[in-house]
Amino acid sequence: MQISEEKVGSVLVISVSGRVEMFTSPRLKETILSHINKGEYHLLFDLSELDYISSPGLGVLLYTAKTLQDKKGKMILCSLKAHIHEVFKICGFEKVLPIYKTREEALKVFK
Amino acid sequence: MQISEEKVGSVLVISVSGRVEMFTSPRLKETILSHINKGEYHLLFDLSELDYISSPGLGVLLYTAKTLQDKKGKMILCSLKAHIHEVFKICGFEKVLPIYKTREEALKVFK
Amino acid sequence: MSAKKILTLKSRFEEIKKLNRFLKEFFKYHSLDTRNKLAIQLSLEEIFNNIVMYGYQGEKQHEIVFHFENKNNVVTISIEDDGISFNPLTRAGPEITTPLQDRQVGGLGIHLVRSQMDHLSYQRKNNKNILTIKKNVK
Amino acid sequence: MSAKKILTLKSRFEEIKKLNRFLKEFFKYHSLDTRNKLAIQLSLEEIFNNIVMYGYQGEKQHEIVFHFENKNNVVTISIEDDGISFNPLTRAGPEITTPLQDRQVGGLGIHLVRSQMDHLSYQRKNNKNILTIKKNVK
Ligand SMILES: Nc1ncnc2c1ncn2[C@@H]1O[C@H](COP(=O)(O)OP(=O)(O)O)[C@@H](O)[C@H]1O
Ligand SMILES: Nc1ncnc2c1ncn2[C@@H]1O[C@H](COP(=O)(O)OP(=O)(O)O)[C@@H](O)[C@H]1O
Repeated sequence: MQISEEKVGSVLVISVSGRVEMFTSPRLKETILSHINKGEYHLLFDLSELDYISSPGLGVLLYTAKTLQDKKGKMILCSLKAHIHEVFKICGFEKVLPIYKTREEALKVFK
Repeated sequence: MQISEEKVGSVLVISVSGRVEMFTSPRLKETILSHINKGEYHLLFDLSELDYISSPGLGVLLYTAKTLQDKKGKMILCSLKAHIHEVFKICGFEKVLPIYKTREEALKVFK
Repeated sequence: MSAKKILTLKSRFEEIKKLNRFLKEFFKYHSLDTRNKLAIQLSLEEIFNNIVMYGYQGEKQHEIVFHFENKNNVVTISIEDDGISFNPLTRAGPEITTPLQDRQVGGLGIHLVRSQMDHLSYQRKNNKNILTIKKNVK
Repeated sequence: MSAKKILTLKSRFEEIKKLNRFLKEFFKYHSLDTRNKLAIQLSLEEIFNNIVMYGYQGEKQHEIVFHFENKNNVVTISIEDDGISFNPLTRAGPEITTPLQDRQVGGLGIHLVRSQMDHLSYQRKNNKNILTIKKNVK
């Protein structure tokens, strides 16, 4: 798993690539929470390079979404590979997390 | 939490005293499982000196009961203080774990 | 007799020790009996551990504030945290009547709180969970 | 084409690495596509982690045995463990349609397995849980 961040206007774009599972998801959680604790409440997750995610990783995303909802922030996902999108659908994430095809479309939503 | 063991015929009597909570329950679990792994499938828990138990400790007892049921063993509790008995009732343990007033009565059941 | 006390803990499991020391004093001062002591202590431990585990998912620097009051033989405790929103009153209870074979290990914490307290209320206010529990100690 | 393989892991989370190495070979040999690979790998990870976590509650010296077979474009995997009895087929699914506010974090593992596999069966035999999962990989 690699994580990289980039600020685009008021939005923090977090790109997560590789594999998010039991051993890597704690680092993802810490990274995300440290941004939220610094006041970043507009998060866009660019998942174009995400190859694999299992339930600990899904838990981190759900927890992040809940935390940001509490803080009246916004969280959006974009650019999911088809097989990852499938997993998100199975978990009912589409109902609670907006998912966009491209980074451009997603960024517009924060405007 | 103190744990002490005593063999009475084919029965291993495990006396647990003091407080069983998040920090002490892992030690209780390890002790119990090491006995089961050595082939002790008839366990009597003497809880006459048990003052306090919270959900991690209740989890250990339930897990032990399940393990012994799988192995066709037997697990019985005895001599609970009234306020501890209350907690066990609330958790529905009476339905899955035989509870006896005295050690003598309980030992008879293994015969 | 009325008495108000406040206790603030960090979101770490070890802090339960401070809670226990505090309760020891509180119980002594108000001369509560064994049954009430156990009910209150157990409920607070379950609530606290859940907040640390699920509410903060291991984040250790948050604060959890307990307000204690004993008035007309009712102990009222409110617990405030800024973890993710969680209303324990809306949860379904665990399956406590299932046979052992099919019974899940765990899921007892909130049930223990609800069963042992005489009254619970919850609100989300200023980004905080505020859970108030009451125990009749007459 | 048919091929049978057996993999045995200890009941420790780290052993997942061996499973992943094994699967890499297996997937390559049978040239499965991305979708099927993910479905199988994810299901096995969820099942394995659950066995270690709940079935053995941290006991590390037990063995979990995986039997793999690929026959007529159906991958069949059976997973055997001697942890506490647990039949994942009888569990209610998680609440995946609840609003975010009330949604629980977690509880997705078994649901992921059931949704991604084409067939599941369970039996308890000789003190063992035997879970068999099938995936149509045509
Ligand atoms: N403070 C909290 N914040 C978020 N979720 C919580 C909180 N407390 C409890 N929960 C949720 O409620 C569930 C049930 O809690 P509990 O009854 O204590 O049993 P257990 O912790 O064994 O699951 C937990 O698994 C968790 O999903
Ligand atoms: N192998 C197992 N042995 C015993 N209990 C299990 C096993 N696998 C799963 N469980 C039970 O089923 C529940 C749901 O599992 P799962 O869907 O993976 O979600 P989660 O692990 O997040 O709770 C677990 O909380 C546990 O109580």
